[in-house]
Amino acid sequence: MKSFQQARWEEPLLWELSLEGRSGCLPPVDERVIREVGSVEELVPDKIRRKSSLDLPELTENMVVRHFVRLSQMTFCVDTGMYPLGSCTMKYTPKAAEAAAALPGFRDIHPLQHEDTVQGALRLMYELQQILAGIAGLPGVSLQPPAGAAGEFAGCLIIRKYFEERGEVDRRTEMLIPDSAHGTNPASAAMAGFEVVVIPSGSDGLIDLEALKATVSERTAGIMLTNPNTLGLFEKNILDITRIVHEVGGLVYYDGANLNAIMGWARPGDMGVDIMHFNLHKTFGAPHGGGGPGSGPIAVSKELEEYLPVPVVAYDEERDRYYLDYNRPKSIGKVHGFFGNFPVLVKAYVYIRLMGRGGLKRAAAHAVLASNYLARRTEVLRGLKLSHAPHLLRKHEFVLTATELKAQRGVTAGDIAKRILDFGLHAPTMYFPLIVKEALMVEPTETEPLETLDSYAEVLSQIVNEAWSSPEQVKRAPYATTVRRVDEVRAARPKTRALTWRDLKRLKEKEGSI
Amino acid sequence: MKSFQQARWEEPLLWELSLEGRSGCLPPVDERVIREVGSVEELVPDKIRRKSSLDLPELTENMVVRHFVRLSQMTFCVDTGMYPLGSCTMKYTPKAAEAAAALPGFRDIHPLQHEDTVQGALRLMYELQQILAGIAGLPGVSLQPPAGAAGEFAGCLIIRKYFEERGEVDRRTEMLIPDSAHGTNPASAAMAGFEVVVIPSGSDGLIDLEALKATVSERTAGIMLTNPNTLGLFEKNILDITRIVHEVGGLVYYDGANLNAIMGWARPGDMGVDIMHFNLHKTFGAPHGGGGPGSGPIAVSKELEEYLPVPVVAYDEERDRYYLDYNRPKSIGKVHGFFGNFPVLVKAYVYIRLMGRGGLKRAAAHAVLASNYLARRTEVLRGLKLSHAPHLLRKHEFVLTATELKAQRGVTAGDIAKRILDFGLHAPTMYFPLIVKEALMVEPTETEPLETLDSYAEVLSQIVNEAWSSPEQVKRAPYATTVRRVDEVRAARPKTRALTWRDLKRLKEKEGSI
Amino acid sequence: MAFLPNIGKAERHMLRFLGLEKLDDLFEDIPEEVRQRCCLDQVPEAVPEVVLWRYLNKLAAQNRAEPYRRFVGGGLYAHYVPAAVDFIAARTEFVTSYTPYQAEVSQGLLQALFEYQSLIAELFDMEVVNASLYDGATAVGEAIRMALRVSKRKKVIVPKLMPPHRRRVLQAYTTALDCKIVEIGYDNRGLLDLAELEQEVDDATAAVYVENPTCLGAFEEQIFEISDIAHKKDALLIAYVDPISLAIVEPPGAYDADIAVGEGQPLGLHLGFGGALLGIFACKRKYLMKMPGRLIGATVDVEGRRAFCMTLQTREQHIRRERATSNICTNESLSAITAAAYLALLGPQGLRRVCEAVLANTAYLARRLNTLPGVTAPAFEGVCYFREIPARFDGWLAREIREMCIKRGIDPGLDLGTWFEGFERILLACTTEVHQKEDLDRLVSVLAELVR
Amino acid sequence: MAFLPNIGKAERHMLRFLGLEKLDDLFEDIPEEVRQRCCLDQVPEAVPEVVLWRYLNKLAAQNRAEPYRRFVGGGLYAHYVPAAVDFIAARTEFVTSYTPYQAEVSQGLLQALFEYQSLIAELFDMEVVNASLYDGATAVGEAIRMALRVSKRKKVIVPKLMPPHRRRVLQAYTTALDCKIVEIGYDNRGLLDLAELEQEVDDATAAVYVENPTCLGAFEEQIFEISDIAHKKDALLIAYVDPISLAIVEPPGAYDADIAVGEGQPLGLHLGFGGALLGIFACKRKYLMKMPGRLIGATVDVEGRRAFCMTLQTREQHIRRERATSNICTNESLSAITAAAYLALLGPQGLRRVCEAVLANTAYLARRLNTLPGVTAPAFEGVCYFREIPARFDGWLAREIREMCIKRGIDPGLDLGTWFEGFERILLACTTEVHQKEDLDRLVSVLAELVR
Ligand SMILES: Cc1ncc(COP(=O)(O)O)c(C=O)c1O
Ligand SMILES: Cc1ncc(COP(=O)(O)O)c(C=O)c1O
Repeated sequence: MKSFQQARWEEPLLWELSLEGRSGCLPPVDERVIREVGSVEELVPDKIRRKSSLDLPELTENMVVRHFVRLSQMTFCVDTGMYPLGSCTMKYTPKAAEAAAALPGFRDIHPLQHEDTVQGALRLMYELQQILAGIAGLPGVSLQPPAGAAGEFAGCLIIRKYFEERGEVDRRTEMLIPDSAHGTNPASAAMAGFEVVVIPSGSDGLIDLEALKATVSERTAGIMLTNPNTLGLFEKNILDITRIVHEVGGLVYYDGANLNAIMGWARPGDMGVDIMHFNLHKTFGAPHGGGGPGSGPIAVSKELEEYLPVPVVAYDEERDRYYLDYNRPKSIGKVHGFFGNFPVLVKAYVYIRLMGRGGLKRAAAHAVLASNYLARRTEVLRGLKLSHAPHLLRKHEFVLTATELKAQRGVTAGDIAKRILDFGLHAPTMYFPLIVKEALMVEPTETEPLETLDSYAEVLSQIVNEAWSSPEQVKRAPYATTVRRVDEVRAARPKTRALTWRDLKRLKEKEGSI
Repeated sequence: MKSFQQARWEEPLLWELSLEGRSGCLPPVDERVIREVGSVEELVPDKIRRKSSLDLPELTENMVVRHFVRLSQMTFCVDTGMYPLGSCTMKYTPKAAEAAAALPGFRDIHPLQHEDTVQGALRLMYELQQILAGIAGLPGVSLQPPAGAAGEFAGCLIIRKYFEERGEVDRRTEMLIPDSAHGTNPASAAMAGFEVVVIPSGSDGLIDLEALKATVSERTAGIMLTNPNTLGLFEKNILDITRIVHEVGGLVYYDGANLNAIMGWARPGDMGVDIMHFNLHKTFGAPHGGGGPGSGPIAVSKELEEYLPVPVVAYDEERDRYYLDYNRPKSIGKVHGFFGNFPVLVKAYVYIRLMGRGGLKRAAAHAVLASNYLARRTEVLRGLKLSHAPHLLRKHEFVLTATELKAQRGVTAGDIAKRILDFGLHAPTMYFPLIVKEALMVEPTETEPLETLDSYAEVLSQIVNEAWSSPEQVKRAPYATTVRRVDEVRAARPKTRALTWRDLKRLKEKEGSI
Repeated sequence: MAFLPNIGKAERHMLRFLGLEKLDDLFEDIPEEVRQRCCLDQVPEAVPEVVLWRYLNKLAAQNRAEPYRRFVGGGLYAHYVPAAVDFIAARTEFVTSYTPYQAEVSQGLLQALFEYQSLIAELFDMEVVNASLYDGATAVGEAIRMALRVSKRKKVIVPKLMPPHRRRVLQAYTTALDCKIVEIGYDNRGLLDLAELEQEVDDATAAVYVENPTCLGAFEEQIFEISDIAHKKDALLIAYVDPISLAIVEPPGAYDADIAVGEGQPLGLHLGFGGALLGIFACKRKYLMKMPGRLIGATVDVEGRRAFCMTLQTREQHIRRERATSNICTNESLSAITAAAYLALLGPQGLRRVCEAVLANTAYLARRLNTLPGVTAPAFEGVCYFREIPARFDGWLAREIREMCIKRGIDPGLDLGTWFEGFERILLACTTEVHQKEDLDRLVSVLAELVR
Repeated sequence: MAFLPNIGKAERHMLRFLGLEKLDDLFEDIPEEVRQRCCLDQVPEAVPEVVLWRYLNKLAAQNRAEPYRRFVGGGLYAHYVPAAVDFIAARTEFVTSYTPYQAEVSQGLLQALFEYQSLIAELFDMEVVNASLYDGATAVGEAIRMALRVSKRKKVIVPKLMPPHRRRVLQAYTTALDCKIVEIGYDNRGLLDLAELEQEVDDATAAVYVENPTCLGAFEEQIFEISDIAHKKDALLIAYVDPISLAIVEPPGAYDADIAVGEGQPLGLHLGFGGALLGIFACKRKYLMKMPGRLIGATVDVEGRRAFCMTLQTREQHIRRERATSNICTNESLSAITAAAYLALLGPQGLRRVCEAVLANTAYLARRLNTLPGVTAPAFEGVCYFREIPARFDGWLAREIREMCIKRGIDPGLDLGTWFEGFERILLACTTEVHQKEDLDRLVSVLAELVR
């Protein structure tokens, strides 16, 4: 086992580094202009001029840079180690994608500048629309949603609009969502005004067809599902599922978060899906940015195309010119102030072009291969087991349950996760999907080398041994991280809660420093 | 005292990560071209085609990136903490300088492409020549030397040439060098064919005028000195020194490594210096790159200008055109294949323009201020003292000696240096200059905030206390670093020496892994 | 296959381990007919990086990216991004990590986000700030949804002068809600018509939403009065503000805003063709549990060291699901860190200098434009403009002016006719500190040639 | 004062602590007259970053940086630098650290340099490699100095066809030595004249220095014979080789070179107007103690963990001073790390592919050029060219051709008349894998128009 230790700098907060008079950047003020127009005091009416002091920290460039470099070293990331966070597809981002997004010609253009002056950007977007349509097997694409959840929301609004146009909106109130679904699915459906109806999974982890049949009705607006589902299992009855929903007049929404498992091998459009979103920051190698920006383009069937958010990037063949098509009277409007997270689009575009058709397909296969390999290597560990249908192939991810360890030794999935951190590896997603107790959801992705998968398995094996022989060792983990186990309760308790430097100062005055 | 721990990844060597068939980048080969011209086998005669296998590691991009990111986190740098390496001026580099050097217009131009197509680059170099001339107080500048030592060598060749032109080269064989000088000075002089004559320092750490007078003669080619010297003391008799050397017909070379102490306050040219080099990577904020690239431009008096290396960047006012002047028949030739480390020139240029005249002067003052502040705060620590003339002001650096600690407790300067590492700070330069026993040479630079200087002093104070009370604690340091104290003897011993992966493999086979 | 380490030997090993023969065997659970139909013809074959790079550069070169001859604002602004900010935003540890679910290995990210929340709290003078929403427009949508939730009322008041790109997002965010959005007109200064507002605000009013500066660039000088009008009826005041401007004008906290939102892009983010923005969301502490988005809190670890973690997650979708305060999951963390780096770098002095430069440039541009024959700038008078100046052209449509300028290599600003009926003659020009006097003079002289 | 944290309060505090009043007091040890004379008029006043950035972009835009219409080589080559290499080379930990004097906190840097040494050892098939010299030219200088030292002889043999920019460095490096440099001519293939060589190599010969490929781009096919000739007289063989080419041609170790040097720039370094190059220096183990430059060795720490450190420093100037093997101190570490990253990224397959592409492009360009009326390409026949092709123009001077091409936006290569007398009609064109067939065709068609 390799000895790992994360960096620890005990870095103060910005204000604790501040000293009056410092500044890291003083933009120029043109005296010639000031002379002509007057000073701030003359220009801004007293009434609205800021009275309170502006307590921002005062630092020089060197101090700011050092501060953030130190913070960065205390942040685990894909570029430092395996990050098998289930459902998140933490794959490697090509550095060419980063470089491309930083080209001034992409980075420094304004979304409202004249269309003639952004033809290259529009072309890239247009090409990406075409490519995504091809991968989805659905013809209409909007790149606008800035994340998966935003794609879901846009999708739900489209479903709503579709029924509105049919005069059925007041009747089609129910959105069916499997119990294994990601939380954004019900949340998005609710935001779009639907009532969430939960579809239970069968013991095999798949949607229970009978339950589904019993639930669909003329109130059904649609179903939201991801496939493979969050257990990593492919809904083999997908054609039945989509047929059942379609038969009652509902639409099928596909949560593309798990597309990495099947891209190039199966297209949602071919499964009967009417509308879907992509997570470019998962499937298409755009980085996750510590939580974002992401990008959640949607693809829809021909029938739903007219409802897409405005603008859509279009191409005028005659004039060989790309343009933003706002002239879409049935559009649901907008789900982002502009055209979505363009730099993420650039990154995904680069990723796709570098991988190519064959590469994407191979990537999906390798994601599935890695997942099954690691599943088989770890399900055998004493006290862990695969959550559902252990005989089935997994797709890109799998879920272990640690119920036995919990019952026998009091070691929870959370404890195991924390202990994993001690080995320079990131933990799996914990406690999701909600239908699995003591869940550890592992998604290795195709970019992890076999050797790392092996060491992950070995680490897990060691931890399980520890859990049986000296459970406290696991329960007190982690040890080798920047800080040791963090007190989340204290963070949430009203009395000790501190969400800003101001809060923290107040608390410090009250009860001494933290 | 802040708790610090450096990252530790136990990162394998590249070969230990390799697996057959992997590649991180496969450039294209145009089949159309191959079809026309034939394959490698057809193009390269068998006789010279490589026969031995090429045992480079096989990795993917993600693996390579992760490897080097991990290595980077195990590397202390200015952007992570105070780095008061005496004589090295480890100041902060403006990020704008890095960004400027990465502009494709600077980064991707070829030194031999047509002059008409590099006017911007030539202009920048020309401006920098002018600026450096101004700072030196010497009119002729060559930007060519790729480091300080290369500047020294070029300078010595110029001195040689100067005497050659006067027919004195066979007689002027001696280069006078103070005993406190940096090792590059004698080495460069020797490379240029001079015999090194050491000038002893007086008890006040300054050049002993009497000794100097006794040494100069008609054999004296010149003197090489830095001022302030490596003890951080200004040679207050500098005008006498230069006069004495000039009187016997010798030239004065100024090692600009310590220019950060006086820039804007005094110019070498005004001290009687005939020729000097700059260390752009020290004084002018260019980064040190883990050991280089640096840049060591030289400046010379009017008299020596014709000997400068070729080409010099010149400006044709009439045609408003910059050009490379190779037409300099008395030039010493070249000390670099092209024009020196251009990207470093760009960085230094940016630094100088951002700081401006006033900023440079203030920077020097603050470097001196920080040095004296820290000197005064640490010389009082029991067992440490200032090396020479404790009553004198220091300039940008100062040298402590730990002889007492060594004598009393066996704790050496090296031990203290190692222990400093445990606090997230870099050690001073150790055992230099050679004239100070148990030397710790501290150069805080102007870019360290007062708060950091204070904590440096506190850390040193704690260490000194430890040294007295529990010397082993210090002698076994460091503890919080990626690895603990490294066995340098083993590295050097022929039997255990491993300078390459091949060596290491051989050793491993012999005696088990390291 | 630069990103697939398990080709060849490793692939074979793993397949063998699983008792499989080929990669296809991994997909047997997909219905045959679905697999057969799958075709990737619309995806091009792989391109080597060197070739793709050239193509990307070609595309990039087809965009006009320099800000010096562009005077376009409309909610996003070309401020100078210091190199140190780009440097920090590019640290791969921030770029390639995800939501800090494991606090112990993500302290750096968490601290940076905590600092972001803290910096915005200072700048806005508000009690709590979340760790980012997608952008300013969706922040408005969330704010109004939250106000409706909090107040349990159904009417929302917004200015008629609200840019359509933001207004349409708001529309989408409220599509499914049983609420009424009432638009309030503007007075002859382009500010909110107070009389109309007084009339509309009633006991059913959930919130009054106001923009400051207005989308025409004017500071809303009546902001204190508006706040009073709203609060008199217990309606919430939602203020959409420009973060940069808060170095010189009163922050939302000063006029007792209940929720304050804004677009954080000006704080060190590149325009990015309108992407990777930063939805700022702040509110009063009393609404904490109702607010959307992620929150980072300070705490300690088991050894008593200061530490940070995500907190109050019970508001969020992964726990509360359909009853969550929002569906947001992936947010704009990297943008938040970038903004934190920008604010830390500039500090109060630097930020104030940006404001000074912007104010001065704006005033200067207005003056110069106003000297042109048939041009009135600002088109609405008597208020203080920040960055943007509406200029009315008597003899021309703004669209025509813009087209003619584009031909001369200059983008003079937005044609407000595309935003508001009746504004067809108004051009909205925009300037920041990146423009030097000469740039403004050039714009004016190009326009002078056109209108003379 | 973005980089000076101790202004204001801190400055006052420190001055007070030192009992001083003002900054000037810190410089009282400088003679009054020197201080008085100091004037910084030639240094401009500070410029804000936003303004300077604009100026820098203007300067950068005045340089033609795209490689597609440039066919210039001469020792540095525009290979494609993968983005991952740039990324690694920009890690600030590598950029802002210095020589790893404290091994314990510099393990990453040390390991990277050790890997560089190891990679070059494999590529060159040589026993020891130092951690970099300034560039290929100074590496030649050092190699020849070392050979003179090792052999205690005084004659050095070099090819007449050696680019002046390298030749002049060699000249400078040997200026002060009592040695004789003899130039050997070339045969009708442009390769070393073996007969002449045989004649010149004698018992006084310290070293035979040979370039492979030659500076005209041809592989030195007689390299084994040359090695024999040198070794027969116990002269050292010094080979200057192109690192990229070693994926397909015999490495210096194969022909028993005693010292092998080269320019490492093609290994992932940008051209940088010829800066931040990489002097590769390798030799036989028996010469270890005589070699210049820094060396990194593997070892263990007190706990037995693998560790790295600088070693055999007694050869270096900071210890051995005037008797050091070289004066080099600051070297090109970052370039070495960059090259290591490049080699690790491409691996044997990738590197071979680069070679294939280069070889093919070179051969293709030669063929096409040769079809032009009055053009002979290669100007010397019968050997294999790599990247560079000398093309002779019957009716034109190379200088004229180049000037005409420049006017058409293309830089066709070097005018060899500036290098060698009698080569005035020879243009040295250069291509790498960044050129696509269309680029080569364009060059040829531009030339075709000129010479027709
Ligand atoms: C299965 C699933 N669906 C939806 C989402 C939501 O995507 P985003 O975070 O981009 O909004 C996620 C992301 O975590 C997910 O894992
Ligand atoms: C005083 C002094 N002189 C000369 C040099 C040599 O400079 P460089 O390392 O750039 O060759 C140094 C650098 O370490 C130095 O400190």
